[in-house]
Amino acid sequence: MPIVKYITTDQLLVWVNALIAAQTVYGVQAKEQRFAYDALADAADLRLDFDVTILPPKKFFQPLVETIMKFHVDGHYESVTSEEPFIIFGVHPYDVVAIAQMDEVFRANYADTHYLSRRERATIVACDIQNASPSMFAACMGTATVEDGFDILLTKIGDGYVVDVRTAKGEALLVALGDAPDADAGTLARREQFWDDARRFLNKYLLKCKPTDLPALLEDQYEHAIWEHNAGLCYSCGSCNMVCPTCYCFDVQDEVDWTLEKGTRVRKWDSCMLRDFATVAGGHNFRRRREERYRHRFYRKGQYLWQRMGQIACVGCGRCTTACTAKIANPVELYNTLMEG
Amino acid sequence: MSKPRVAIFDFACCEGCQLQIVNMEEELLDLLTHIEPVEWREAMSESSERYDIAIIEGSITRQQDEERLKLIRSRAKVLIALGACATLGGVNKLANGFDDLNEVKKCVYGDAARMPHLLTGQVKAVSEVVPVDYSVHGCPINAEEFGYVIRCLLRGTTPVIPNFPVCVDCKMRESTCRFEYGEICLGPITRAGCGAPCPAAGMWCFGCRGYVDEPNINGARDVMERYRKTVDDLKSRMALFNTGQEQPHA
Amino acid sequence: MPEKIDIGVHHITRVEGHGTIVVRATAGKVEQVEWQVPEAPRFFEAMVRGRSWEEIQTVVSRVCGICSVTHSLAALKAIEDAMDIPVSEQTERLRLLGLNGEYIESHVLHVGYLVAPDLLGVKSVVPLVATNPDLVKLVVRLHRLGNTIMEVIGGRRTHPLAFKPGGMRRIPTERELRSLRAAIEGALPDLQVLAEAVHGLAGKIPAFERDTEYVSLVDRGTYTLYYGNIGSSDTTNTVAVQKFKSIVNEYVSPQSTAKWARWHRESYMVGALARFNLNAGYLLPMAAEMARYLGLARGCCNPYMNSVAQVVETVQAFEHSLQLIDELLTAGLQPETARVIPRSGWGAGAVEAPRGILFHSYAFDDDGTCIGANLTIPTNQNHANIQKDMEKLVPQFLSRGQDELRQLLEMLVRAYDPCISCSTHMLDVRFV
Amino acid sequence: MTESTASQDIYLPMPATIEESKLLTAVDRFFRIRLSSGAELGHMPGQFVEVSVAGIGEAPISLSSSPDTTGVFELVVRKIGRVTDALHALPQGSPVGIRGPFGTTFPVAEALKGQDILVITGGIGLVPVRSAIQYMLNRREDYGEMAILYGTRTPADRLFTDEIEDWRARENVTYLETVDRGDEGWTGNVGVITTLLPKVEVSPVSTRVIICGPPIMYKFVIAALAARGIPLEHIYVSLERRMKCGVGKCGHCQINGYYTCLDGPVFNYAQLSDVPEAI
Ligand SMILES: Cc1cc2nc3c(=O)[nH]c(=O)nc-3n(C[C@H](O)[C@H](O)[C@H](O)COP(=O)(O)OP(=O)(O)OC[C@H]3O[C@@H](n4cnc5c(N)ncnc54)[C@H](O)[C@@H]3O)c2cc1C
Ligand code: SF4
Ligand code: SF4
Ligand code: SF4
Repeated sequence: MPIVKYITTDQLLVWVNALIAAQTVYGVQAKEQRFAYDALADAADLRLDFDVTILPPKKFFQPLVETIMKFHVDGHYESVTSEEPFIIFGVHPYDVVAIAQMDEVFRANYADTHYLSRRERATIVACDIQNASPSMFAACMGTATVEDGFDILLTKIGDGYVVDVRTAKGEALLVALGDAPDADAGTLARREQFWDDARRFLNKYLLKCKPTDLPALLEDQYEHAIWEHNAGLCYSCGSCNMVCPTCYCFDVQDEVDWTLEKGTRVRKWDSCMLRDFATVAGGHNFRRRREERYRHRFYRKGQYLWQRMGQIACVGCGRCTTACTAKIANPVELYNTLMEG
Repeated sequence: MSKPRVAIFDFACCEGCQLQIVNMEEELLDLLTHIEPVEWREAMSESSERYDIAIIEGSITRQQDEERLKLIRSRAKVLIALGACATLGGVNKLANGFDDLNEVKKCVYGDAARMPHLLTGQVKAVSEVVPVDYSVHGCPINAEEFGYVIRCLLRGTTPVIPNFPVCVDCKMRESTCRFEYGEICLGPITRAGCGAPCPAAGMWCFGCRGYVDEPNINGARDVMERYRKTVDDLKSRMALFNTGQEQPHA
Repeated sequence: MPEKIDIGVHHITRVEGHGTIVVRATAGKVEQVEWQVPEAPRFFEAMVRGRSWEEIQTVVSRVCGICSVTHSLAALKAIEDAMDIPVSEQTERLRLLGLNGEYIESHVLHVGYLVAPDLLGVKSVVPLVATNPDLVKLVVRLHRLGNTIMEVIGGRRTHPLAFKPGGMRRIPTERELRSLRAAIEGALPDLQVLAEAVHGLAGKIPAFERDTEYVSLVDRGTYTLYYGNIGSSDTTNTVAVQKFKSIVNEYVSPQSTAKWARWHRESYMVGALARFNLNAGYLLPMAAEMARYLGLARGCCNPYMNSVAQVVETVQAFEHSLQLIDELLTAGLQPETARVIPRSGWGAGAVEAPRGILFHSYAFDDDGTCIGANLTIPTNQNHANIQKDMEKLVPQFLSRGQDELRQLLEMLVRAYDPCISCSTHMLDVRFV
Repeated sequence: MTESTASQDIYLPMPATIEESKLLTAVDRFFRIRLSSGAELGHMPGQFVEVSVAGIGEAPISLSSSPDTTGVFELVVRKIGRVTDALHALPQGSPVGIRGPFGTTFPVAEALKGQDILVITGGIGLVPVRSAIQYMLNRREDYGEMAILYGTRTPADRLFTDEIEDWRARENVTYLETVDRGDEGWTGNVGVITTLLPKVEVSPVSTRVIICGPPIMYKFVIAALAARGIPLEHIYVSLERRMKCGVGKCGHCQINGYYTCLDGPVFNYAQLSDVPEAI
């Protein structure tokens, strides 16, 4: 039986503080003029009215720099995985969709225990979008609302929140909430209305086709002039990849400590836009030209991953659009241009 | 295997990069278990002409310094350029922009400008005088990176120094982009590895680690226009640390 | 009495930058005593010309890695003076906190890494790692704390980033300040250990005195590093910072090649001992107690005691930092919103660097482009005084022989904590 | 997509020992490696392993020995970067880490069976195909005509010179080789590898081709084969890309929509003919 409660904002604060007292809670907080996930020390710092975070919640499952094993130069290796449970508070629907996609990537073929152990230990408290990010097109991508992939979903209705609990992990958090009434039919109807609006209006840019049309669209546009034109402005700075919730490329490096005998193997976020991403020893670069890298990113989002797993690897958060100083990363503008032929 | 003998030499600079070596704190003690420091004027009284690794801080400003550097190179098996002054010429290279160096000297030193020790030529990076084996970038250097480079050296392997822009580090730190504040930032064309402390502290990147390979200066021009800045603004920014680098192309 | 003394210390070690000592004596007769500074010139005053007011601090911070906070702040004060830019109390507290971080870092480095080997009879800190590991680790801990303060406030350990004319580019969060406070408090017991260590070595400090004029900032009722006018131990009158040139009277002496600074006498001393002699009455309680414990009293004119004054100031910096953090937290952190509109003007700023009073002055044109600059560095102001000390010291200790004399002279220079890389402005130096 | 339920860390290398290490050329070194567990690696020709040198890193290296060689497996490593330098410097008996085998195989047990085989290989490209050649020679009767074309830059770059003589001596194998530049002792063919092609007979129906060599080689060889009527689906190529994981996660080895580590390194060329980044 699904549990759907309604709580006041004050109750929310008390609840979150109770959770913080019990375990690690990451939540959305203001960072300069933007928002970022960070460990919550006080519920008052939680900003569920955020538009978008600088980095996606992916960083908790695939940390920016992650130790995956320890070694000794005598040839001994030992796997390092995280065992700590944690809660992420305030995940927007498009990021919920992205997380589900990452789950698939890291589970497929060879299961990645590092990602999956973090993922299994996480409780995701999703939160419907109160403010649209400056470049968002989630409604176009069908990610403005979400049906599953989270443990709890919060929706702000009136002065309080509907707390929709979907999993046993979610229920476990309710203990700290104490008594709260079930959401009444009127509130639930208002939530339906909110979702309806979100699905229609949560766009700052309008994609002129359905997301599922993208693979076919790209099929014919490999030589389009836009690739070279835009790439002429591209810094190959990788910002668009770094902020993307569905990018997961990584680099792996060994680092020895001062014993010079022991050390760690770490993986770090990498980016296919960077010049040397496909360069092999000896210097041959399989994607030497800027436009090759620039094009690769859009094809990977709109076609390649679709071919592999039937999902478009773009959830419409608009992060790349904002992050790109050259203003050439906006997927909507790019795909719309391709559509013009 | 006996410990490699290491000597640290300073030329024209603020000695802030040596300070970062001290700033390794406990790690400096670890480092000392693997090397034998034989000369480090700022920290010890001994000196030596026998060393395996020479670490050079500072830019080369005078003929006598060039000679000294060449001598050091001839004695060292490995030579490391430490910090922007050594790798690029650093802020010191601003002096090369002066039309008339004598005027400059007068402006600073008055009539004493003719003194022999003030006989300076063009400011040079270390690699403009002798071959450099490893560069530790930055103004100042990043102590962690220095430690990493030294450990690679002690292990006999080549360090992996990033060849991608500072924006990568900056995004990892979740700093708000300086361009969003209408400021020109050199991050997109500057080599990462510093951890982008500057944007994180609210300052634009001023390019102290030098350009990445193939920086897209044309792209930068277009961005300047968008933010109502001129290419001159950009050039002036780049001049601070990068006068020494050949004009990059797209 | 040794027949012949011939000391030529080319590039004295364990100091910042390059300096040379030359002493010659035959049969008890001193023929030459010279303190020379052959540093490669760097032209900062010319380098900032033509650069924007926004960039000055970034450039001049590079005068000296170890005083980078001080140089940044002196530049900011001068720019703010030139353009009449107001600064919030919060910004000033944060600046002072960063400055205290630099004091801890610099003083601990100087006393722990550079002076201590002399007192313990070794040539560097390296052998102490094996012989006195606890002492070395203590020094490392305190040193790191100074760095941490600078990192939290300035954005990194050297060449701070967060300071800007009129405010802060970034202010630390309350959480950061709280954990900084905890770290400083946690290190207080270390200060006690340090005090005992210094106390134990005090007997090794050479007994040498020379009546000296001391110069530092004075600001009634505080142990000031940042506010106030220029004061002297020779007078109760003070001079406004804008008139700094009138106290730094440079002159050429026939005995030496370095240009000297004088105010009321042939030379004066700046630095920790100068500040102590002028402002000791306003030390915070723990620092005052430390001075008593280490036997440092106002009126001390033994330059070797400068290192002891630095230890006292280290304690002061701890106390003052705690006080500043409490004030910041009590007031509550406010966003810094000040916007600066550049304009033409001339201004000067003074800040007490760990090694003495530092003056910067700049002139700007209408759009804030720098058209003139002057940096007057503490070490430059001390050169004449070092020379005068040597002149008194050499005859007094000549009988001790070449090696001991040489050691005493090196220790003397080191006691001043000279930062010769700072000396962008050195004049008339003969290269030997 | 298949789901794996293995709880094993896919990045954790298996301990192994270098049993033998010897130089084949100035830059190529042969390694015979044994897993410490005593288990068989269990690979098929064309697959690769990730070789770890603790403290330096990992590199993908092709398996060069046939699975018929049991207890150990063989690699050939060209000294060209951090990991490969370190491997060259390791003395015999040193530990290394092994992950794998990974990737697709030359279809020696399926599509190649009963067909005429033409192997075209250049430089270090011989390393992975040697595994296939050994496998097929051990089952010579399973295949039709068999020809091996091998090109290197100079005679000094030739790998496995003893084994080559064995192939040359065999009556049931046509072995031809060429060098870009000869030396005093060289009496053989000089010229690029395509100059050897006219010397072998091929059949659009029964010939199956295996190609592995430097990136530049593929285009010319495939064009020449196409000109002789070989259908694309009868060509198998082994490709190389930068790799960081070997298991389809790190993204480095992508060739348009393909992952070299999962969908390759051995591809049927028909898969790739309209994949712009392939060759
Ligand atoms: C499927 C496959 C099979 C291979 N088989 C062999 C072989 O049998 N013998 C052989 O000598 N070489 C082989 N290579 C190439 C070999 O992997 C590289 O030469 C090696 O990775 C270089 O690593 P390095 O650390 O020495 O060089 P560095 O330049 O220091 O490279 C650093 C890292 O970049 C990546 N990288 C660099 N070059 C390559 C490359 N060419 N391919 C993949 N990743 C690269 C690796 O992760 C490497 O660790 C193969 C490559 C692939 C993809
Ligand atoms: S598209 Fe924009 S964000 Fe992405 S690499 Fe190019 S310049 Fe950087
Ligand atoms: S602030 Fe600078 S370094 Fe950071 S993302 Fe923006 S342009 Fe790049
Ligand atoms: S952000 Fe730029 S200026 Fe700052 S340390 Fe890094 S490279 Fe240097």
